[in-house]
Amino acid sequence: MKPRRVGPLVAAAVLLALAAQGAERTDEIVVAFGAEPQQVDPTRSSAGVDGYYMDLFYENLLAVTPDFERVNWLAESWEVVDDADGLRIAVKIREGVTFHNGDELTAHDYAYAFERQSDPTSRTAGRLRHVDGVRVHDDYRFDMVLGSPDGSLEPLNLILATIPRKYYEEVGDDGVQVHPIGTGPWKFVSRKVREELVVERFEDYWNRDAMPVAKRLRIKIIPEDTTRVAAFKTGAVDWIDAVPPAQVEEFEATPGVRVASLPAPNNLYVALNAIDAGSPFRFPKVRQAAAHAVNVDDIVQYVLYGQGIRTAQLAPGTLGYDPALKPYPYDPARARELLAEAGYPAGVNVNCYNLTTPREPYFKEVGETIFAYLTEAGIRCRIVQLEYGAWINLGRRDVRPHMDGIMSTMWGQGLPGDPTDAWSGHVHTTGDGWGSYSYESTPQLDAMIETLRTTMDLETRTRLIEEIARLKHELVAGGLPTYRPMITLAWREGVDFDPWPAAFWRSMRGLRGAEP
Amino acid sequence: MSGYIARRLLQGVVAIVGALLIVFVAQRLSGDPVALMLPMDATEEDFAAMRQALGLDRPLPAQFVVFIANAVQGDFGDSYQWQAPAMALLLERLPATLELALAGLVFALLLAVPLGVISAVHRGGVVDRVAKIFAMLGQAVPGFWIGLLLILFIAVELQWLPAFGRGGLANLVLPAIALGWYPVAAMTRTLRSSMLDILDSDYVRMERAIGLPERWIVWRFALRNAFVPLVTMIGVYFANMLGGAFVIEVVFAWPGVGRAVVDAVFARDFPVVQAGVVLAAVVFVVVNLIVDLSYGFIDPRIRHG
Amino acid sequence: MSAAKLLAWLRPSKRRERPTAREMQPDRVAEPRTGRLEVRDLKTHLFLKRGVLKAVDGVSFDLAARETLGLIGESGSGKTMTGLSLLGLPPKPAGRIVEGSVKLDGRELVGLPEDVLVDEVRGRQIAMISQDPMTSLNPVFTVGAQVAAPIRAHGLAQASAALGMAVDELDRVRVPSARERARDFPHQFSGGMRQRVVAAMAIACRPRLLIADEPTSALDVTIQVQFMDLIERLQDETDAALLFITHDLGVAASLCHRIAVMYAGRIVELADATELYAAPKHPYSQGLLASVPKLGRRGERLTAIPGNPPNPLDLPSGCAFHPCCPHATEQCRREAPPTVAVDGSGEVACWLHV
Amino acid sequence: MAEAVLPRPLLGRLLRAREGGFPYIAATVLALVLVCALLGPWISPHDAGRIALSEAMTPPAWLEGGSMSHVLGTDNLGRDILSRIIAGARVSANVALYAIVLSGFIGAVLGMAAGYFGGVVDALISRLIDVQMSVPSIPLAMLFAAVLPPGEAMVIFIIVLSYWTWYARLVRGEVLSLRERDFVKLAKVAGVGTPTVFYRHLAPNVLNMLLVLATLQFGSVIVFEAGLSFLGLGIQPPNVSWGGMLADGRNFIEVAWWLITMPGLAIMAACLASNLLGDWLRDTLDPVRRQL
Repeated sequence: MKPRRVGPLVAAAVLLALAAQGAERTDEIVVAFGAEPQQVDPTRSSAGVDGYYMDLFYENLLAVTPDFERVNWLAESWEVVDDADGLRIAVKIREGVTFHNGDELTAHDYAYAFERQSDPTSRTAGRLRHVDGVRVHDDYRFDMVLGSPDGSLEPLNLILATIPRKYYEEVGDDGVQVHPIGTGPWKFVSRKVREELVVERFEDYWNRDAMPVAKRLRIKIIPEDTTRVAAFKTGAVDWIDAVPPAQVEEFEATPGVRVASLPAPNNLYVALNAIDAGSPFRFPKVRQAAAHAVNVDDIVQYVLYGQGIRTAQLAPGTLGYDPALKPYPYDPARARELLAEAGYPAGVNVNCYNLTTPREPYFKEVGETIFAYLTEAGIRCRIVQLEYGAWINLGRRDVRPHMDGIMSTMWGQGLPGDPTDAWSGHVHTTGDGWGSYSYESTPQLDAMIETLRTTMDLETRTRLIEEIARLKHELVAGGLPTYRPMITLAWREGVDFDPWPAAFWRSMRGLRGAEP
Repeated sequence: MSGYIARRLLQGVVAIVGALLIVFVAQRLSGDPVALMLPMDATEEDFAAMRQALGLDRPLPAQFVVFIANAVQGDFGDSYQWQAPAMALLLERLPATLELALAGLVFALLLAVPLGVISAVHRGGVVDRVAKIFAMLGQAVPGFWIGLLLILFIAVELQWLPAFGRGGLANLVLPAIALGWYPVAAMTRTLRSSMLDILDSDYVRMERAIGLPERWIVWRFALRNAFVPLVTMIGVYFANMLGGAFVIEVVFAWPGVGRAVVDAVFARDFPVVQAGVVLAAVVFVVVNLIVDLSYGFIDPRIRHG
Repeated sequence: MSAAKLLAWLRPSKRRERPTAREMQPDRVAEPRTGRLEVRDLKTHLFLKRGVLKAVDGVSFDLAARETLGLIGESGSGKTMTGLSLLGLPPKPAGRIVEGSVKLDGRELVGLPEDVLVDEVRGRQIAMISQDPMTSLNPVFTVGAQVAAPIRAHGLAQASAALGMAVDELDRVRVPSARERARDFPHQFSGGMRQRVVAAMAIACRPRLLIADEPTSALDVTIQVQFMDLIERLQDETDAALLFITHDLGVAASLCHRIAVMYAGRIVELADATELYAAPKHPYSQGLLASVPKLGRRGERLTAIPGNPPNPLDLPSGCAFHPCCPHATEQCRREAPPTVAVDGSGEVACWLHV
Repeated sequence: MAEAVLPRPLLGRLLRAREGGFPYIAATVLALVLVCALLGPWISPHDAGRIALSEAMTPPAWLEGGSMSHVLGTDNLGRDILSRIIAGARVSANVALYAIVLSGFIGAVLGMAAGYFGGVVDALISRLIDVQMSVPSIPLAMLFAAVLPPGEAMVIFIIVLSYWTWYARLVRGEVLSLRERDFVKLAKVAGVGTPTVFYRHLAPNVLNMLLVLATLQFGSVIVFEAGLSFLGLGIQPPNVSWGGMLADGRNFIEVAWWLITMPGLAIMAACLASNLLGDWLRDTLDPVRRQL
């Protein structure tokens, strides 16, 4: 006797039928990000990824155009003044700019932003160490009073965040996290952490030229590459970031799909411990050997499918970028020679710490490959995988365990970049710049970086950066630069997207709804 | 029955306290627990303040008492990543995870019940053999792999079902299959063997002898008996489902507890990890309690016993 | 104690007469019930890994309405298998009816399709009361539902009406306060009460033939007696024929009109109860009777028979009983005896009587 | 009821014959895994860690563009997949063996103690089992992954932590019933010391069941390890594990299906084999409890 139950079959059929309906389109555009910020308060920013949302809501005094040109944005004008009143940056802001809640932006808001950002609990406090305070003249004019010259402020777009003081004081820190308010092109609508963020166009946005076209954005958070790509292919989302490099070619060949590969705001390098007494990397020759040992070009070509820009020191678009500076050529024989000259004819054994963050495409594989090349040339790696949290602990100074060998790492800066802050961190012996920590101690470089830090004249700065880069390159000091990753965005035809480089694309200004 | 419930409740409480102890011990394993709780650029003062706040300057048993006292109130500290109470963050996501686990269970039952019953009725038949192979494969193939293949074929190639996220019923199908995949095997086999016993029992012989149709006997009378051992399994496998859901959530971008905890592990957001483990234990204990109580509805001997 | 004395003691003072027509409950079945069962040369074999077990090996007998036939023999002699074969329910997957005919009111049952057997025969025309009341009821359903199940299955009534009829049936088998108890589960009943429930299930659709398979072997002696009374009355009330399977000679004697003695899958002797007890013809029957101790004694293996019971998978040649038979001859070893009529209504399968 | 041998189609009879017989294929697969584990470096065609970028993503030999020097193809770094599967067998077998032996040992000792002594000991151990069982193993693994250095030792630790309860429960139940058997009672009455009773009477009886469970769990441990590695919490490169290969390959599932298929198949084969062999062992050692 055959059981005649069809219940399960019917249920399955119903499920399938429901599924077939698919997502319905409205005039909102659905986009997918691979990562999500933890902060939506620009005065509490702690990691690069925080910019993902902040760029939607907040703006700075200065901004960068798609052509890497720095322009005044909320600042109508600014200048460095050094007179009887002391050294300061005098800023005049635009009039008639309103926050999403209707409050007008005034100079007092910047004084409040400084108060928050210079608080020791804020991660930006270090970047403001040369700024003594903000002096407000009237609603639209204020001075950033400098204790000593600081050349890194301009590249940071004058660093001060544009936040509504009244609102902040009203709702407190928690309130800001729940509902961020800025002057930016997008207004916060709703957010489900780890799921989605919904924003809509800010109709009273001051800059008509940079007004978004789309009415609403629904931003999905999909960290898993495969899943994000699948969401795009099934039409559930119209725009994704971080197309896996291996699939860029396929995306490019897909009709109806547009892609743009842009330089990401990160510079990758391999940190070498050049300070410990027992470390072989104290010797420049060993560091040079390492530089000769790794075939970064092949890594970019094969591991990254071309999605990377080889760097000798700095990447194009960074202040002081010197096209004449060429990377060390891949030459394992020369590497072995150099090792022998340094007194290690039998090679060396080192611990190699591999960061396995999903934040940069194939970062883990790149690390493995680099370490394999090094091993081949006699710098024999004992690979230790580090996920992000452990990596941060290892990188943290004066916290055990100590980074005693080689570590894959990165430093980031917007575009156009300026290395001052980063080099203060990982090239200067005791520097307290943003980002990575230093395993380097070269007095000459220390002196040059200190000078750079306090130089505000652009021309001088550029020359100084070039000089430092050359010396750094020659000594392979402060680590071995490898490449700047490219990030590939994809969107479907019918969605009009104008990709701005650098972090800017995540402000999604260039995103327009399709013409009907 | 009420004595039984009380005993089970007590066992549940003991289990949860045990889980808390494990969490507490794990925290000590790391050396300085504060190092895990503070962001990378915390200062020495931050460390001292945190130590004092957590009572880490006190002896261990006292610390455990404080830990338990806080835990009972659901306080595992703030997530440093999200600057919000860790448990609250997870509780927000609990419905999503339960929904997924439940869907996985429903899928597993939808497949296991017919397979198990038909295998038992037609022992050695085609279905039995297919089910046997299926069961073996089910246990040998990781669910997340199935998940990836499902995304690839069903969602991307065929475009039948959405690939990711939480939403309508359609969004549930693929993750539920990936999650329910594993228990199908065990459930089918349990059901099959208990059905075999039952179909060979005196009362089924009696039911046959008085002319009840085989369809009734199998699907109405015997199946209900066979559910008793199956329900036990559901309790056991729910733990696996919860654990499995942690992995499947990552694959399908499911906004549940598991994904939050995985993220927290990588960010060294220890309060969230702790809260996640305790939450999993609590859910497991509660589910098993419900399962135990539901025996009564299936098997009257327990209800009256 | 002599056999005659024993018999006198065993038998109820009033020897049961052949059933007379008596007023009945309004019959649920419209067709006339004569309930004549004719079994001819029935063979049910079990195909096991180790070989073929001829559990029923050519059984023939007749049974009239309101008549009670006792089927006695040791365990393994094929009694239960005979009962199951009548229902078309040899144990699966090993068992199969390989030969023979079972006719109820002239209708051939062997070879009927399974669904016809289910719809029209089992429970409806033939029902069985199984051995162990403790395990014969489904533990997770109320007894009401279980008694109602055959009524619903055979289309005699729908859900709630069937439940009402089930209560009537429970009443009929003397379950006290049946209406309330119908909602109880089997584990809330005593063994004797459970057996009554089983009986209620069996008679719920008024079968013409009731097979009772050692229905009292698991019960206490006092309960046994009560239950036997109940069976008798049920049979009277429903005019059914009764095939009573037992190894308990005492019980059989008190209840049955005729008795068939089974050995190794065959009926070796069939006779009126009185005749059989008075003068058993087959040596096996003689041994059996000689060994009867007293009422209620549950002896599985009756001690007076010499030798071991035969290996069912490897039966001796000729007459299966010959290795244990005091009168065995060369012919017994070579050739199975035919069944022959002997004086009176009896028949016997033994070379001594050919 | 006894098994039936109704006349069956020839194929059916063949299958049945094999069902009861020794599972040659399964045993071969498991033996292969063990051989790879022992002789890996000597039989593998390439160094499992050797990166050859220009040979990246070579498809398996039977596909267009494949080459015989990489029979199962290469991964995104040009590493030979066959060699990596062989190397992975070593790690998988290592983890599985250590984890199973340790959890089996701990579980058996605690289970025997609980079953044999009963009373407070039993209550304590049983509660411990309850506690352990009520913390699902994946979240537990995450907890320890957050505090312990990742790697083989951690994976083994976590597996032991989650798996010992299976052995403990099984052994406890068995000992509980053995304890009531005559030969154990006699031994006790005769004044045989507890260790001897354990060693001579309980251990051998329990050993069979342990062997069956251990064989069955071999595959389950491999799958568990793959899950951990998939989350990035398991075996860490440069050590190769099948789970890790799956995790690495999942980003390329649409580009190079073999990256994820080959290790997936290896897991499947090893796990299936261990299940089949375990079933056979159970049927052979303990035919009474076939339905277990």
